Amino acid sequence: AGGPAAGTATPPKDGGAITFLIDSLGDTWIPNNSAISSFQGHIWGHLTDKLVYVDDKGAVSPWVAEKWEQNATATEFTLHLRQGVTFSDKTPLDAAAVVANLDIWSKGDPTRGINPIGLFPKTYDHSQAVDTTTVKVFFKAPTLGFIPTLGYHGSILISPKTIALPSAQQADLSNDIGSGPFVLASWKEGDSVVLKKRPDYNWGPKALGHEGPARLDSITYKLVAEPSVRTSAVQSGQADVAYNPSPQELASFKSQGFTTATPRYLGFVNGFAINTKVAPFDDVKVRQALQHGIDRKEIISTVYTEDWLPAQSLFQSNVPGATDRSADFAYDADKANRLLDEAGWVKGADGVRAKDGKRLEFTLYANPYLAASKSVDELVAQQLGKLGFKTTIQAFDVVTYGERVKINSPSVAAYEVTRSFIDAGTVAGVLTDANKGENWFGLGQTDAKLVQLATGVAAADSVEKRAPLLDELQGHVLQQGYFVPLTQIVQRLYLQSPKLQGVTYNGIAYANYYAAWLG
Amino acid sequence: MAPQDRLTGELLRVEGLTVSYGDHQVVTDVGFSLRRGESLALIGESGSGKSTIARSVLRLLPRGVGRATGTVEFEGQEILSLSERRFRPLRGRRIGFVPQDPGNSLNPVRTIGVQAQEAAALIGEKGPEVVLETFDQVGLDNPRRVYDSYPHQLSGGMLQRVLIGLTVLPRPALIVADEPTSALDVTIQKRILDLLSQLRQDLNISLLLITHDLAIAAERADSLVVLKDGVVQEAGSTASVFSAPSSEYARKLHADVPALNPDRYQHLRDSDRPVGEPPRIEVRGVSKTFTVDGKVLTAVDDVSFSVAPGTTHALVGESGSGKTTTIRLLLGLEEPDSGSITVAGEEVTRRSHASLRSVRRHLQLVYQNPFTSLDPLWTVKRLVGESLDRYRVGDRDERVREALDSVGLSQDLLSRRPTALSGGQRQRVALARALVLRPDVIVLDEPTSALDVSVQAGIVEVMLTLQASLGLTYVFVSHDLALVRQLAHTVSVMRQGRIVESGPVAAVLDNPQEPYTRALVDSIPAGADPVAGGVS
Amino acid sequence: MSAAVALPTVRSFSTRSVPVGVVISFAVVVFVLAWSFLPGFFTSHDPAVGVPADKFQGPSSAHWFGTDHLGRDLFARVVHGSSSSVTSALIAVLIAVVVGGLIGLVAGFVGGWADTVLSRLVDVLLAIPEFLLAVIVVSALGFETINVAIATGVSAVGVFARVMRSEVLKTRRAVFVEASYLQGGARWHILTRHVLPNASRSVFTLAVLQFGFAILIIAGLAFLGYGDPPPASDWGLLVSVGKNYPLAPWLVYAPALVMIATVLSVNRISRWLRKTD
Amino acid sequence: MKYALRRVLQAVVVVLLAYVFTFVVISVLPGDPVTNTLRNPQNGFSEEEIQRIVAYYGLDRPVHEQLWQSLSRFVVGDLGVSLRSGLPVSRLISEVLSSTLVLAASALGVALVLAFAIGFGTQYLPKRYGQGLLRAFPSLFLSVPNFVIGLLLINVFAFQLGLFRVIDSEGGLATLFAAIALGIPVSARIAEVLVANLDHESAEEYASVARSRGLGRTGLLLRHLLKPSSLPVVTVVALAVGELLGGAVITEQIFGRTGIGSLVERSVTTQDLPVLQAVVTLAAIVFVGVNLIADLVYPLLDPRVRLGESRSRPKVEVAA
Ligand SMILES: Nc1ncnc2c1ncn2[C@@H]1O[C@H](COP(=O)(O)OP(=O)(O)OP(=O)(O)O)[C@@H](O)[C@H]1O
Ligand SMILES: Nc1ncnc2c1ncn2[C@@H]1O[C@H](COP(=O)(O)OP(=O)(O)OP(=O)(O)O)[C@@H](O)[C@H]1O
Ligand SMILES: [Mg+2]
Ligand SMILES: [Mg+2]
Ligand code: NI
Repeated sequence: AGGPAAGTATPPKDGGAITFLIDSLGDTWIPNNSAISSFQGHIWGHLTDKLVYVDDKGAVSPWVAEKWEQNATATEFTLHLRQGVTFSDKTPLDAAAVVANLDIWSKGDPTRGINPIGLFPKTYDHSQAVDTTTVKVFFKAPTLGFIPTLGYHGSILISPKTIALPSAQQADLSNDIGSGPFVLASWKEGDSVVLKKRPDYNWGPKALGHEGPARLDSITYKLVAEPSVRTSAVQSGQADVAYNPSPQELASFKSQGFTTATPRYLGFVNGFAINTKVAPFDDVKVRQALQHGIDRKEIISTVYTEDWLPAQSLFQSNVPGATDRSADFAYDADKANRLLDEAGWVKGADGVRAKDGKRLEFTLYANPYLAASKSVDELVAQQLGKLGFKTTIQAFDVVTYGERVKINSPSVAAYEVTRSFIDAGTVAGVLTDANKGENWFGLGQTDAKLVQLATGVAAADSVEKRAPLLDELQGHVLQQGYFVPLTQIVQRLYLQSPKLQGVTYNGIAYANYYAAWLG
Repeated sequence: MAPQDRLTGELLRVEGLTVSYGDHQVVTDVGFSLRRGESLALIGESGSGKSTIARSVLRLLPRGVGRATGTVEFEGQEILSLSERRFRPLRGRRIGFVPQDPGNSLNPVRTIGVQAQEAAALIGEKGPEVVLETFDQVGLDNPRRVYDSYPHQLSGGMLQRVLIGLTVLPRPALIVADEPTSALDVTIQKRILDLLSQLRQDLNISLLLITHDLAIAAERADSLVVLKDGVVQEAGSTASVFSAPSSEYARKLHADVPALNPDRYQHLRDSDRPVGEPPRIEVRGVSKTFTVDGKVLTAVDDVSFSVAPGTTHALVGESGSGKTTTIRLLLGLEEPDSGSITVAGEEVTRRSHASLRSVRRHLQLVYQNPFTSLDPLWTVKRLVGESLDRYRVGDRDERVREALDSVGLSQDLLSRRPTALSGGQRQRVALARALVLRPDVIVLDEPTSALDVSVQAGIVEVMLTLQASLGLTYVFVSHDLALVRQLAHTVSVMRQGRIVESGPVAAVLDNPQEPYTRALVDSIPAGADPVAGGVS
Repeated sequence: MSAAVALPTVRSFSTRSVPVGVVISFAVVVFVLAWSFLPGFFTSHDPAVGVPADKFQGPSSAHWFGTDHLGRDLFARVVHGSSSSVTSALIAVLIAVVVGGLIGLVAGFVGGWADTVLSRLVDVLLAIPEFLLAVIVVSALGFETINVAIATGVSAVGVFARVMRSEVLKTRRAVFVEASYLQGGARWHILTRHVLPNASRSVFTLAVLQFGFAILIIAGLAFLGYGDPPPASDWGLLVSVGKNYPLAPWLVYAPALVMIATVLSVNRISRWLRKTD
Repeated sequence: MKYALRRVLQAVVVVLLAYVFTFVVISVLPGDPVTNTLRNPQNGFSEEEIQRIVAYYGLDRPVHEQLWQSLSRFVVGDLGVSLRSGLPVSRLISEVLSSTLVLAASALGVALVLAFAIGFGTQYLPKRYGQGLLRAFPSLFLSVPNFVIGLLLINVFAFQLGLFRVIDSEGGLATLFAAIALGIPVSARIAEVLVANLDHESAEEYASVARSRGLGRTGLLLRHLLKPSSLPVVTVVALAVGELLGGAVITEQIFGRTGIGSLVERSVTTQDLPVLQAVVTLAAIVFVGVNLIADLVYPLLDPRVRLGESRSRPKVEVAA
């Protein structure tokens, strides 16, 4: 089940240590460069605080920033910080520290090899400390997404002292000072990170329903690359949490009494962004046939479990502003066949459709960032095969994938999207190539309606004004077959000992053990 | 054991001994007996089962493979059926063993002393004194040095002395000696055999001597057992077996031993040959040095000789005396440092391979070891025909068949590979290969030393017949003087790279001038001299 | 008297009986080869298409090796995967034999300057642990089964070059080679007719052995995730995917057993070849 | 001594060449962890930003310049900075090296114990029954993929029997079982050579002669056969070092250990060139060093062999 883990059988109590088995400890610990890592986010989440908290429904609530205001055009924001927050080296987390963080997030420092935070709004201009607890932030254009972005996994508050260090020293986790409920006890590159609780911590987000220091004494993140070894270790009581077990085995673990968690992040669903410039997808009917030819229920029952939800739109259904558009792409094999017939693709002797001597085929590039991607693609290939749509699967490691599989490249007809965001406004920057947009569908600015909707979403200065535009945008993208949703994505899976309780999951599906306890 | 046995009676009695390796029976129903203080020789060609019998007596057959049945009685006690635990005390203490190849018979990575202590321990001795004393007794000059050495630091003769010393040290009643000298140089052979005889007499030890050499057996044993294919052909006192061999096999064996029949091939050797022609081969003042590990070694030192057409010139000398190097120079396989060599009037030194080709047609070599000189993957037909192809000589098949005929090989062998041939057959193939180009000169480097006497006799006969019919000139390398006497016309005796004496065979061997030559001649086993003559 | 050198005994040339183990090994290899040439003959299931509802069924008479996470018949996948497994092992061996053999041949036969240069290259190849070398090479080429095979081949080049070189040197010094030279044989003749065939014998035995090891190394690389994308079903890939489902252990053990049986058989045959040489 | 010097020089050349070789091989593919991280679609960096960062790491310069720079740094002992983690490579390696060395040494220990047990067994057990089985072990060991052994061991001993905890991956028993997984194939190689040598040595004439001096089976084995049979094991062990380091990649992954192997694993998937180069070179140094030592020490063990002789240690045919 998504959200807070089930079972509060025993009352909360203090003390205890847990072990979290993880498949990787990411690459570098330079905070800016690593905050994006799906693995290191677990550790940052306990070592550091953020300005705001975003829960798994996308609701934004205060954390280090007690409250905030924005001007009418959403270009100026004022953050009011909580008093008395300190980094673990006892230096204060004040307005100056926040300004230092905002600056490094937005610009990085190329001369030291420190990257900016990729998703930090590019419209950022500057910020200033008004007094010790007030920060003013200025943008060049309306930036509705700013506040939610502060709860994103990249936006971790780090001591200005750390920020000033050369990158080689920042890469040493023991130099990276945060203000979180846990501090580093020890770490060994590529092996483990041990955290211990910070006794004077007292500024956790209200939304977590716990105050004061963490309940657990320590958390050990231990790298175990083999998935089966991770799950077996939890099963035999040698560890408390196994990250990323294989989804198909969750049901069986659950029936053995283990807790499983499959929180969804906020973002796009797992699906294909179709390049409309590439044959056969230059024909809207073929794109629609693809949408209707995929049996999402079978994917869920075969590759996943019932904890997964079929996609309802191109956004996960917990994203504020997402609407239910499932009718636009519902599974209907007959309809898919009909569409392909209409488009002139005729089944040949080998069961593959062809038109003008060209076979109806394309290649799927399994997304290496999603473990189940290969299995899903295999199943999709099977399903499409029945329609006479030949699908080849290509799988690359992360490096090669990054090299060869680029969105909107002519060789990639369907790009498999796995992307989280905190604010639905992100969508405006990916659909067309306006304002250096990512141009997912290869349309450039040829689809006037799309351009108009995207610009509207980007320029909106309030969530209320934006909502109807977003709804229309989702409808348009799906009806045109630009995006083929598969399932709502669960990128982070947890298998957990039943003794561990009170775990919370934020909007980007990271498990947080600040409020957790061992029963 | 009955007390009188101790002094006079039978020490060892073998009856109905049958041995097989796996399901391959190699010794069948062998019986003989050996009395206290006497010596008995087991003779027979390679593979006839001699070592197998020796090992059965010592119960040293390879574990799990070899199986012996029958009776072996030692000092009145049946030992084949004895448990290993009960038999072990007899080994070394009562029955000693002198192996064939001293080079392989001591643990190469432990010192002689450590191994000698094992023998001393059999009689309860701990310190090195007994061992040193024994080493002295077997004629080792510097016992202490020997004691501290590793086997590879000693020569074969010294090692064999060590082994004999270790065997006699616990004063056994019986020594089994398996070809104790065949891996040694001729001059050393005689000394080792003398040592054994001496010790045997001094210590009243019986000897079961194993040899393939009839001459040695005749000289050293009281009685003989002749074996063939694991079956006893003939047995009896040495004198009777020699004077009146009753089996066909023993008669043939006797006839084939060069030392016992020096004039066997005289008629072939001394057949007509041209006189007054210039020498076919002339070697003048040739020297060759090698540099090994920075040390300069003179392998051939100012060697000169010449060979008349149609004759055989023998090069003799102990191992390392430079025989092989000399003929390699002759063939142009090595470049001499100085001197010159002509073959049929053509200079062979300081010439390239290409320009030597024409000389080579008339100059062929037969190697010592037929097991390494034939490409194991080639058939006989290809092997013999190779040079015909290289020199593009026509009617290949015809000439190959002819060559095989002339060495007495059947045409059936044409499609066989060397691995499917016996040693004798292989050497004949090598000879055929040398003959197929119809050369004038054939150089033979100990062509029979790897072969049994009877096989050797066959090859020698072929060689001489060919020489008589084709007028071939041979250069023949050997360390076996008896063989040289049988087939060579002239001889050069080499020692440490120099020729110490040369001339016609009869002159040199019957009347040696140099002490070294005399030592070589003396070491030819005389056989059971008084009766030997009567047999040939 | 002759200095009776210890001689190899002339073996009677009767047809030596082939040990039972070798017969079984040949049978296994023949079976695997049959699988790879005629997979359809051994199984009627489609290796790529399964019945999703039948996923994770244990071995039974319907599915000898059980079914996988998409309900595909594992036996069918093993059978259909053998072609690619065998082919990639063959490619690996071929590369090692051809490249390594050539290097060794040139180094050993030409000698001198060429030998020095090539020997250093071989030293480098040998100095880098084989599996590490394979990992590095495959990471440079990209993670595909064909590249895995190439990497495996490259990693064994050093061994083959060294064996070839020493065999060539040994053969070149053999008495029968000198004999051929005396028969008027030119360099090229000696190289192609005497040295190469004789030196190749141990290279061949080694190649057979290497075939088995190549299967293991390729599987090891597949285990680390460096192989073809689905629905490929090389044995190594099957194990590597199967290991993620500890609740369905047959997904690992069935293909692993096939692999073990094959490698064991190949090793046995190689050992036998070496003995009968 | 001149010989020793020449061998050492040769070894140094080989190590330097191994460094260059790795560089060339890895540089074949244009790809590096920096661009790779940047191109993660979650990041949303623009092309200019990427170019700027790539330039910071000098990844945009020609390959030969990069090689020259890294080689000249390497010669003075500077291994550079990991592109992936931003940490000095020397630190990364020194942190994990001891773990791998402990694992490899234990694996070697396990391998030796197993191999000698098999070797002795073949000399004692009756030919017909136990021996056949025992002699089949090396073949079997060599045919089982080492990850299968690893998975099996961890399943049975960690999870079924609970003998060790995977999270305590450096603990005694955990190390022992990892060592078993890694050592089994190596033990097969050693056992093969040992058994062959024991067979060969016991068929040697000197063994018969020693027995004729009244030695029993144990006396023969311990006093005579053991030493000459074990000498070639030195060669095999020296060669096995490569296998131990290579095999560590998989063993460490399965047993969740840190070490050179897992470092390679991580660096390969991200193309972390400086780390890979350092690790491969280190492996080459270890391998070449061990073999150098074996070459130089062998003459002290075997009285027949003299230093610098062309036939120094017996070459054992390495079967892959
Ligand atoms: N360990 C063994 N296993 C199988 N066959 C063997 C073994 N040892 C010897 N033989 C065979 O037994 C036969 C007799 O061998 P043996 O060594 O007794 O002969 P020999 O008369 O001593 O010969 P040589 O003069 O060559 O020493 C030969 O055919 C030989 O091949
Ligand atoms: N290629 C070589 N390099 C170095 N030394 C050599 C070489 N060939 C021969 N010698 C040495 O030259 C000397 C003479 O050797 P040669 O082979 O001519 O003796 P031989 O009389 O044929 O002995 P044998 O009876 O043992 O065959 C020996 O000391 C030998 O070690
Ligand atoms: Mg014998
Ligand atoms: Mg010689
Ligand atoms: Ni002789």
